[in-house]
Amino acid sequence: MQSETTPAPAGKTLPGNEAMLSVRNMKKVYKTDGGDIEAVRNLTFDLKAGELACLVGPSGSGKTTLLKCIAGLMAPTEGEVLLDGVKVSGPPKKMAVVFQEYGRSLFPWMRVRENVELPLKNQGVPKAERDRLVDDALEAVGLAHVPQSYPWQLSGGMQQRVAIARAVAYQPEVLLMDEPFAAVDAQTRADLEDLIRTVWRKLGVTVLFVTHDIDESVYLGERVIILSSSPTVIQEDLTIDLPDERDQLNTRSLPRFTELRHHVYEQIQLAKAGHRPTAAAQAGH
Amino acid sequence: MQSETTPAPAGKTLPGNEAMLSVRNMKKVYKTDGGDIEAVRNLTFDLKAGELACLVGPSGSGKTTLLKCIAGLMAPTEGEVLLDGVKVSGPPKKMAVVFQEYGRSLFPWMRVRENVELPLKNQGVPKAERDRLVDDALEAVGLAHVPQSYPWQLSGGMQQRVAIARAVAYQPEVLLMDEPFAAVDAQTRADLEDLIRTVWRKLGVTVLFVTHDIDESVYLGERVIILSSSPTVIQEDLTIDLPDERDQLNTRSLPRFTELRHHVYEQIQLAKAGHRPTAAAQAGH
Amino acid sequence: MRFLKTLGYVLALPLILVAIWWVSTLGETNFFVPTPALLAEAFAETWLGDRILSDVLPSIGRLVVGVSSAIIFGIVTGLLIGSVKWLRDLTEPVLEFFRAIPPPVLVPVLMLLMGISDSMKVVVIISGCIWPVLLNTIEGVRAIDGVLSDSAHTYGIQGWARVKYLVLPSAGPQIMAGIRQCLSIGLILMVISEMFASSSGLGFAIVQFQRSFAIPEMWSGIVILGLIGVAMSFIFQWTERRVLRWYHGLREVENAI
Amino acid sequence: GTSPAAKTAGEGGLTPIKVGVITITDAAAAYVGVDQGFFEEEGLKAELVPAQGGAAIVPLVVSGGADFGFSNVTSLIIGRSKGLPLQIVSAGNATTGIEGKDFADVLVKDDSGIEDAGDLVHKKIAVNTLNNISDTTVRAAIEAAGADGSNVTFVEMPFPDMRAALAKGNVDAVATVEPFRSMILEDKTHSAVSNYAAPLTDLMVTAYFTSEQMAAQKPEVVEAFKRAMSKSLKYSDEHPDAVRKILPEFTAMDDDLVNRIVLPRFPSQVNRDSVNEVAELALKNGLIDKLPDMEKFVP
Amino acid sequence: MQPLTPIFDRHSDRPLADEKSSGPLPLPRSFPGGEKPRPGKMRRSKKQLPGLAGIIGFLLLWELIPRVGVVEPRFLPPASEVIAALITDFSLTAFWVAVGETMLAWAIGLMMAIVLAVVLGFITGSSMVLRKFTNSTVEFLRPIPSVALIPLAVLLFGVKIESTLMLVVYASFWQVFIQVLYGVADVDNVAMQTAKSYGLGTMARVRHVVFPTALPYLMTGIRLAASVALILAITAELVIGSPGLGREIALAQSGGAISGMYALVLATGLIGVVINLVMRFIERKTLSWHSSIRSEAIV
Ligand SMILES: Nc1ncnc2c1ncn2[C@@H]1O[C@H](COP(=O)(O)OP(=O)(O)OP(=O)(O)O)[C@@H](O)[C@H]1O
Ligand SMILES: Nc1ncnc2c1ncn2[C@@H]1O[C@H](COP(=O)(O)OP(=O)(O)OP(=O)(O)O)[C@@H](O)[C@H]1O
Ligand SMILES: O=C([O-])O
Ligand SMILES: [Mg+2]
Ligand SMILES: [Mg+2]
Repeated sequence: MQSETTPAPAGKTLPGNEAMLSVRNMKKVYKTDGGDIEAVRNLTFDLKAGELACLVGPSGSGKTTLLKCIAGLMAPTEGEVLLDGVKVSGPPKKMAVVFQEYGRSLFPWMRVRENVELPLKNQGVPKAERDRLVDDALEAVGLAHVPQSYPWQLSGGMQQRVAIARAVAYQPEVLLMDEPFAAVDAQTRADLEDLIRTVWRKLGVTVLFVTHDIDESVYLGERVIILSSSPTVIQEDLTIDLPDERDQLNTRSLPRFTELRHHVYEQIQLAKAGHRPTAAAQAGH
Repeated sequence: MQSETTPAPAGKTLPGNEAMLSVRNMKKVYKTDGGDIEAVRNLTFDLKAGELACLVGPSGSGKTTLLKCIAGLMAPTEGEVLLDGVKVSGPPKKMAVVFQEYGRSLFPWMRVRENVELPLKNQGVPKAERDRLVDDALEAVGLAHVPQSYPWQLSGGMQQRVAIARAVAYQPEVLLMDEPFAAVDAQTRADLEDLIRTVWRKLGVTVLFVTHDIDESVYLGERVIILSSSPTVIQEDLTIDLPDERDQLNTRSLPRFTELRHHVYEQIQLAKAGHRPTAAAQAGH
Repeated sequence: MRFLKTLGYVLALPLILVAIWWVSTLGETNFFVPTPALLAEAFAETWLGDRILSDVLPSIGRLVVGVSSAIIFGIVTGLLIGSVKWLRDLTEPVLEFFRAIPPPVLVPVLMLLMGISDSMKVVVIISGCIWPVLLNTIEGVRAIDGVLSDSAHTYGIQGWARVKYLVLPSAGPQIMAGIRQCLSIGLILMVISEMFASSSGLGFAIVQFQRSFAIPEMWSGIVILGLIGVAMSFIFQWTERRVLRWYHGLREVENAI
Repeated sequence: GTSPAAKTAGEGGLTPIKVGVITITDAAAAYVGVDQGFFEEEGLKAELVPAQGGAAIVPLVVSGGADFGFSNVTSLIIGRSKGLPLQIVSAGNATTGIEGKDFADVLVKDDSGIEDAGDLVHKKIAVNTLNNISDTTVRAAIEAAGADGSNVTFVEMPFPDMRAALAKGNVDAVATVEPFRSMILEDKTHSAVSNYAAPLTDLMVTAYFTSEQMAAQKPEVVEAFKRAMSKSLKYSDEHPDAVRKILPEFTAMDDDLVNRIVLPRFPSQVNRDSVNEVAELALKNGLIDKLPDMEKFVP
Repeated sequence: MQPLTPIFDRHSDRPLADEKSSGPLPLPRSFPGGEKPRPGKMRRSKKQLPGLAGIIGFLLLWELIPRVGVVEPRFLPPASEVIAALITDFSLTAFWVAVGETMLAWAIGLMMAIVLAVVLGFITGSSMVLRKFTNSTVEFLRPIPSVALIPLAVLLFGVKIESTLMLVVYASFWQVFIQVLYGVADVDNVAMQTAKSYGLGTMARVRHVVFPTALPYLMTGIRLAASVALILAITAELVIGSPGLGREIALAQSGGAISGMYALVLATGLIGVVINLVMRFIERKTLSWHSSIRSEAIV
């Protein structure tokens, strides 16, 4: 069903049951009174269990759309999303999402602590453990001092960190994050990047991380999936062959880091300029 | 009225009537049921007409608070804000603000075009000129193709660009922007940075620009005001002595650019670590 | 097809309820609870004649005037009271006082002040059905998002422009909830207003039937009330879908699962 | 439903009964009867349940929520003709029959130029219930005066509101009863006609009633009630002071008013002729389609 | 004989000890525990000042209307006279008994209506299909006046509090129900999606997301229902004749006690004002997070 000018764009796929998360020929069309909007044309890629992948792409390229489909909050128009081989048809268990609209994703009627605690409480996690998890998460995002504030009494960056703390405390198996550090300062951002990598390594969680910061995508991910502009296909699925141990100073000064970030930057510029990949132009570089 | 451990921290001030915007000993305390929160302790600085200053500081340091006080949306607890020598006691004329919570600052019942057009219409700008201004602004932020969408049909980054377009089309004399590029991709961000500089130079508008991106603050500003962590004072008021003509490739590769960004980075790290400036440590470096 | 589906939704539950009613009145007969057949017969006899002109139409006329005045007056006052804090503090106790006065004791006072006239009846209708609009408007105005309000403020959108572009649309959903309540309360008060000093009208007829033990006729009058209620509400919901198009779009996208 | 009266005899072997009454002068005899112990003499323990008119009392009696009720005769005739199983068991009250000295009057302002029933043509008259005893008798009175009874406008208005309506000129005349009659007469008003006394003879205005079911199931209780009421009515008729004494207990009249009002008569027997006459008037005015079966209605 | 509580017998006043000085209707304290320092109290009482001014203005207007002769004082007595009558009422046990009866019917009826409406409203509101399915029936039933249901109520329950309750519940149910429907529809998508993605089940979502969102609508609904319930409680007493303030009003009217009647109406309005104060207090506690409350706290 592909038009001839846009060949099947695909990210890396895995054989059989190795994939934790599979996105297969996903297409999403929004129906509006002004006509249909084809946000995502065709996406196919797999994530194996415990992988940390970053998703980059121009503004409006369908990253949020993709995340919502994976989270089972929206049904794709065509194609499917499989989690552990099972088709996603509603929010799966043990998945945490940090939404781009962090402000609206916090419950204004709950205090910071209650916001972070709610999913755990809902899961029936015993009080003592819950307290520990919540305290640790708030500590980790640097908000141990405001547990009794309401979200709307916090600055933008603080609100965003509450949303991150909630996801981290939940100890999910799959973690979807939509530009989770957009509102925090550079130093906090660096700290949070390291937090995510620590959590990822400790819990073995599968992470899909949307970011606009190219350095961040390269620093964080084992893989960077670059989306074309809308209607979206995969521009490139890039493996980040940096050492597993990363730290802000050394990793970022590696020549390979600079190479990779240049490559990503170029691809995004291409994507923005409307360039679309050919069927052949797949896989690593 | 200063405590002895925190000497009067002050940014650059100007004599007499040279200042367009003066912030004088501004203090802001939020009253909550859990006690008072001293967000801003003491801020003093001037902006001269047509200046472009960037404001950086740790998350929660009171940048948004400061902007709201300048915009006349909140009264400072102590001290005052003067605009053209007149004390600000309500939103001044010809001031545009891009809010950090961009999603909530757009009118969901108006289409994109109507959102951008509204302030102009309200000002009584004639239809023809209004159309031109709106078209230009939407074109400039790359949203010429969605004038008939509602804001909630747009992606996060697109919404943010609508808010920017609204501010630009308004042709204000003073422009306050609170992390206006947080939700857009790297390439778009670069384009928007250049847009702001172009608008600034063309209209001679006075700009105060909050950002977390250190490179951005150095690239954009003639001055970078660095805030300490809360309760906030000015950590440093830094003049950016880069050439006036800037472009993304050349300016960013100047050695002086790298020096400056390093300096800002260090200062923010100090600020985050809780270090506070001494009275002496003022002015350029 | 879509029309049939809508029709199904509209008729299904009423038909089920009528069936239940029919079955449960099969055996015994209670004077005060007629059978569906008896009611249908009474309905046809009573209303499918010149009563439509003499009783129903004048009542509907007063109803329309009363309800529209209440809506307009409620929104305007609500906007004022909702936006001006001191005005709210000043007026709230007095309004609450009036809200608690039952129409049957208010009517004689109004009769004193206004005499026996159609306008008195209209005032009775207004006096009862303005409250949901007023309260909902006040609360809707108070609930405006802070960031949105700040945006309007900084762009110098004030006064009437603020009302038109910010306050009304933002409070729209809540105002609509109030209007919806207002319609049915207006209908109830139309009946009550005709219980005093009148000699015609739908409410008058219902009360007369009740007093003269014409029970099937009385219920048939109530059925008319219900049908008017349904008709008004459908017109209202149709309008609402258009006025609040953005709102329904905003709330309903992405509810695919 | 079955009334508890037959089965459960209260303390002292008394059968409890409930009587739905309206708290107006007309129902005074029942209160006097309870006060004087006439019901206990007949083995009944009567509880008077105050209610606000026929809309509440008739369903109350029909459903067995009360054993007996008090209502105006016209309403009972209408109910009966619509198929309600109502039976009159006792008189309630009746007109004094004396023009200008009855408990009901059509009052007009002194300066209205209305002097008698004939002058009421083309006028607007307030009655407390339309299509009932007041408007039919007023119309009959107008016709008796040789004028066109169909040429008046009646509007419905609660008794308490009539005084103000007349004073303000909202209506030309008010068909009122005691104690409102006495209050309105304090203003510059006079009677155009005593509508209960004039057009009909010896009008029985109200009656006590029960349901056919009750009458069939517990004839002995009904008989006892009839006897007790008969005694109460007779006593009340003969002892107006006892009536005046009891009125403040169930109405809000003050002593002065109580002493000024004109009391109705309390006939101890049901006046079947009057019932007939009222029924015919109702038929003539289109309130009912056919006359009730008097044998069953007033056995 | 059951105590025939007429309009609390003015002749045998039994003043309640210190009723006036202790304040019969204590205003709610706006802060819990009352241990907040004086400034808080000062601010609170200062906040009530404009409201007091509004009331005084209204009373002045009321005083003037009869005094300058817009209406005659005997039909609408000046405020001072009515207040005097009300103060007399305050010292009567029967008044408080009547208030108690009315408030009991009000409280039980309102509670039942709220619980029913909240449960049914949340169920109906959360399902598009259910909402469409019930729409026409709901719209048909809503405009049916409670007063038209009186015969049915009396038939089912007699002249008892249950009848009043049925009318109260029927009328106030819809106020809450419709508000809940709109409130449920107001849920923010992102908040809802957050709850879904964190595995909150239907009940948990209702409790943690839908309910708080609908709460402001619900509060408005409850405030509307509270006064409708009061109105219906009093109207039902007025029309059916069951005990309470409404019956006292009817009695006062029929006894021509105009000031007494208005005193009771004034009492009714005051109850409404007190109910609102309580509602506002609850609102400040439960909606402190809502922009309607917090925006005022900041300014
Ligand atoms: N509710 C909606 N109705 C209609 N169109 C929509 C809706 N949501 C998103 N879109 C469109 O789908 C496209 C992709 O949007 P999406 O939010 O997924 O982008 P994104 O990659 O997350 O962008 P950003 O980086 O700016 O957040 C955009 O063109 C947007 O206009
Ligand atoms: N409405 C409020 N009530 C109470 N405290 C508040 C309120 N708004 C802000 N604060 C507090 O004031 C401080 C400064 O907040 P502000 O939003 O100005 O920070 P910011 O510099 O804009 O941070 P960010 O970069 O994260 O947006 C924070 O500690 C915050 O918790
Ligand atoms: O339902 C009412 O009768 O108000
Ligand atoms: Mg997005
Ligand atoms: Mg901020």
